[in-house]
Amino acid sequence: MSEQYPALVVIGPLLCALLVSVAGWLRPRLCLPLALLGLGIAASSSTGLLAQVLTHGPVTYRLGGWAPPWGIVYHVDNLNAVVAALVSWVALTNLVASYRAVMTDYPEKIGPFYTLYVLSVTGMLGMVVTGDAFNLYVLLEITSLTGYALIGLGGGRAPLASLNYLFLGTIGASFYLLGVGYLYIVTGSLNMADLAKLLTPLHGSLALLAAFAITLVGLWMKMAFFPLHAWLPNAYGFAPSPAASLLAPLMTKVMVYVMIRVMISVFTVEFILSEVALSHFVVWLAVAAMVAGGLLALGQRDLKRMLAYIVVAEVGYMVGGAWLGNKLAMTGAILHIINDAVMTFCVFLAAGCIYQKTRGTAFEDLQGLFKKMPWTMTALAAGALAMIGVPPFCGFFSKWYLIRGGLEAGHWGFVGALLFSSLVNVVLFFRIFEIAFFEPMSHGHGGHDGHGEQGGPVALAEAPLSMLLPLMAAALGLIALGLATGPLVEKIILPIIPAGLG
Amino acid sequence: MKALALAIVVLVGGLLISATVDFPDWGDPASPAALHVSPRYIEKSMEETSVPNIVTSVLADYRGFDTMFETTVVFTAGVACFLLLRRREPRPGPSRVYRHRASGVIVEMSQAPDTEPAPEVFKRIDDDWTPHDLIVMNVCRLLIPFIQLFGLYVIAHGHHSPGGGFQGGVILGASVILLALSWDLRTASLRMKEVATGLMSAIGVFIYAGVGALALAMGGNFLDYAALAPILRVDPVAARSLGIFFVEVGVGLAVMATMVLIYKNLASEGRLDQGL
Amino acid sequence: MEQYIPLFLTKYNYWVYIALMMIGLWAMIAKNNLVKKIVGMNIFQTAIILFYVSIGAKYGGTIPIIQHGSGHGHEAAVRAADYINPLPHVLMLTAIVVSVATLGVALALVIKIHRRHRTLEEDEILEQLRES
Amino acid sequence: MIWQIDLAVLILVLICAVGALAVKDLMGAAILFGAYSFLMCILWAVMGAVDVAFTEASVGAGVSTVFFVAAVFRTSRRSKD
Repeated sequence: MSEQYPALVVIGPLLCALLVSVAGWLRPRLCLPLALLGLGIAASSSTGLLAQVLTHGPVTYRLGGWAPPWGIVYHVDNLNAVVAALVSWVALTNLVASYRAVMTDYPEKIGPFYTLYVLSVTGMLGMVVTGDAFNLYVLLEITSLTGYALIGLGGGRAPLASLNYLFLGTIGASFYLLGVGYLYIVTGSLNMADLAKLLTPLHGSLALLAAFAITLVGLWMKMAFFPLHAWLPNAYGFAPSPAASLLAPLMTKVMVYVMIRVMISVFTVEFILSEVALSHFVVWLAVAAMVAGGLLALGQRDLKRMLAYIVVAEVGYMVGGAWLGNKLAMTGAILHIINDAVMTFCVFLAAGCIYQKTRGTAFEDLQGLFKKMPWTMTALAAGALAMIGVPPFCGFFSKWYLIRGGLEAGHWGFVGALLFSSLVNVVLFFRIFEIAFFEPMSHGHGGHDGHGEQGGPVALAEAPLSMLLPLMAAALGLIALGLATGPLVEKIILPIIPAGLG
Repeated sequence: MKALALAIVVLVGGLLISATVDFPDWGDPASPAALHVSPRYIEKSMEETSVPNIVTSVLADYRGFDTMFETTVVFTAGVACFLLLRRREPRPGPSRVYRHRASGVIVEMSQAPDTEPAPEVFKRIDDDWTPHDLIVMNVCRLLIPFIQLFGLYVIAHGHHSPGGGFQGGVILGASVILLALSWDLRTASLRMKEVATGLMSAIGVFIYAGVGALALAMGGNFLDYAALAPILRVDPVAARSLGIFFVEVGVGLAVMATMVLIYKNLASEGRLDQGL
Repeated sequence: MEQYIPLFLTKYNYWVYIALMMIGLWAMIAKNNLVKKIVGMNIFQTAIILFYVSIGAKYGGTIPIIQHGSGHGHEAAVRAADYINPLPHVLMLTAIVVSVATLGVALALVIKIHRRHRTLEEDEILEQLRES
Repeated sequence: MIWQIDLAVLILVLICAVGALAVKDLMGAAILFGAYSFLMCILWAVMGAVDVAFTEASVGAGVSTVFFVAAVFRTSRRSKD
């Protein structure tokens, strides 16, 4: 069975998503168990796959039994395997955490909701393990379509935000498709490994450079890299919280993974190092992303939107690290994919817990929450400390690698922006804690009279246990990941950093 | 905004056009795309899958995994439309319009009755009233069976001629949509209920993925139809040909049901009571 | 001037697809009406499909369906140069289906937006949101 | 493939694309978009991509146009640009 793991990672959740859809029409109560089953298969087989890759080296799986480049293959090395395991475990935890919110908010539509949820995860996992450039596009579209629907489900401004995301996302995916077309016309192949071989003699040609530029712009649009980030704050800010805590941690990280995969496995490091002007430009864009993301986050008056802008800044960390062009920075970027997924998941899930109780995440809704929801706020604090980069938490270690990479490259702008962004995170989160900790419960805000007795003792109103336990797991995961940094880097990340990097 | 858009468009267009200089000429038989991967498909398709239409063999076999997810994309769109639009509360406004079948007189009931009047005497018509057109309705009624027959032919004959699951499925779906357009949405819904469309779209994709999983269970790789040869009692090449046929049927079913589902939700704003 | 004429004749297909794509992209960014943006999006996607199909075109090739009788081993073998490259066609079948799926979701979102704002003009919607 | 036919259809495609975006009535835009898809389908048939042309004829010119008409019918036909 173990040689079938790469297929099971994708097929398990796909088949279960279809069963969830059938159950949604006939027996809605079976939806959640089936969805859990699907993601459970994905999580266990991706963990098995990771173990297998670590012991036996990269795995290649031929779908339909056809050899590459004619058929589609899955090529799984350490990087894919670890990202696949990350995606499936985060999605599974979020599924457990979000079931209460789904039951209360969309009781009639749990069937379609869970179908799309599981399909979205299927698409992400497929994107992570695939070794075929066109197959990646199809899976990207599945993830995007489910994302549009899950975001557009929210009330208020959510449909408009989702439609804007759809427009920009379609432009992004189409640019990626066009880039693949440019590669296809000059090489005649779609398989990533085969492309890397065929592209080497073409280095320096204009068509290749154009293909690279278009592909990157397409991916950047999907990951909300700075000048192309306009869709993200609204989309994630107005999305229903179960969808936000699935998409915000995973979607951007998976796209950063795809970018790194395209950089090192299709265009190869030699090509990227030869385009000095381009990589310089991209690192400066990343600097702009960190600074702008931080500054825009300062202007927000809503927890979810503030977190969405922090995601924009975090994307800058990873893209900048990937483009600095040395081993330390690349290690930092890959490590940050893992860490940032868990950190973002933790804070968005905490925001979801708060929303579940207060029905709002504007700053005035947060008053007195430390007394009302002590556990949730502790987890939020853990996420915040990780995002700021305080040592026992995982965020510190990836930032440490990134800063060392920046110093080695002599790029002071990048180092400065990273420190600046961490400082902004300090301000942002301490402002939240000040509101949640010190300010009294009712304040007579504008029309908010009749808010309860003035200054009375605040009753404990913690989120339900089904949300709290996954949240605690995520918060503990932050520390565990931080403590496991050493083996993670040694065993998993270093072997896949291409030797060509300085 | 317009100036920005123009700047972006000129920039991207300039980049794309300048890169065409390095491209092979249009229609060049010696271009890399014509020489690297595709010759194998053309030369071996008959031998390996016994399917003369190379597009079908590449679509459903060599790159069958893409096609499975392509079907999933369609399924996703159907579920997404349902999730976004479907709502149960009835249309506001109490009045309903009926046509007396025998005389053709139109009656508007300002107070909606609790029970519908006998359907064989009174026929309910949409609020957006269109004249009762005998020619359109009967011509469409006559045409629809033939359209459906053609759709089935396209699905089944995809091995030998252009066509296959997608095209056939869309044609079958279009026949139901034509019924909804020429008669009304309620008539079409009687023929194909909402639950049926939802289930069929899931089952269609399930047939595709299930054939793949069956191959996996039989000891081959996922979607390796040749592994089905022992169950089908044929040689591996014929098993590939049959496997392609099975998945095409699945694709056709899923696409037909999804097209109908999307149309119904769009045309009735998710109420499924009356269409265009 | 004269050296550009052969260049035009061998590449004009690519140029038209770029022109179409830019029309679509421009509409997606600059148009104010949401349905118009969706029309632009579809034009944009179709232009990319056109590009792929032109990659597959081959002078001297026929449609990629093997004539009956050939390719069965005994008779003359099938020659790749006689048939148009089928791979781009396969990819584009997928792309067409993806574009219709995106269209369906986009129109569903438009109807949902119209339900709430009673208009399809982006500036009017933004104005309503600013007032509220 | 006769390049004169190809070029003529390409120009018609461009005209339909611009027309679909320029016309003020959204129903008109939907119909022009259908015409655009159909011309595309002819273009692909000329290039020998019969399967793609078949799909575009059924999906692009057929079902897509119906979806557009349905959505426009349920929202509004008015467009300022």
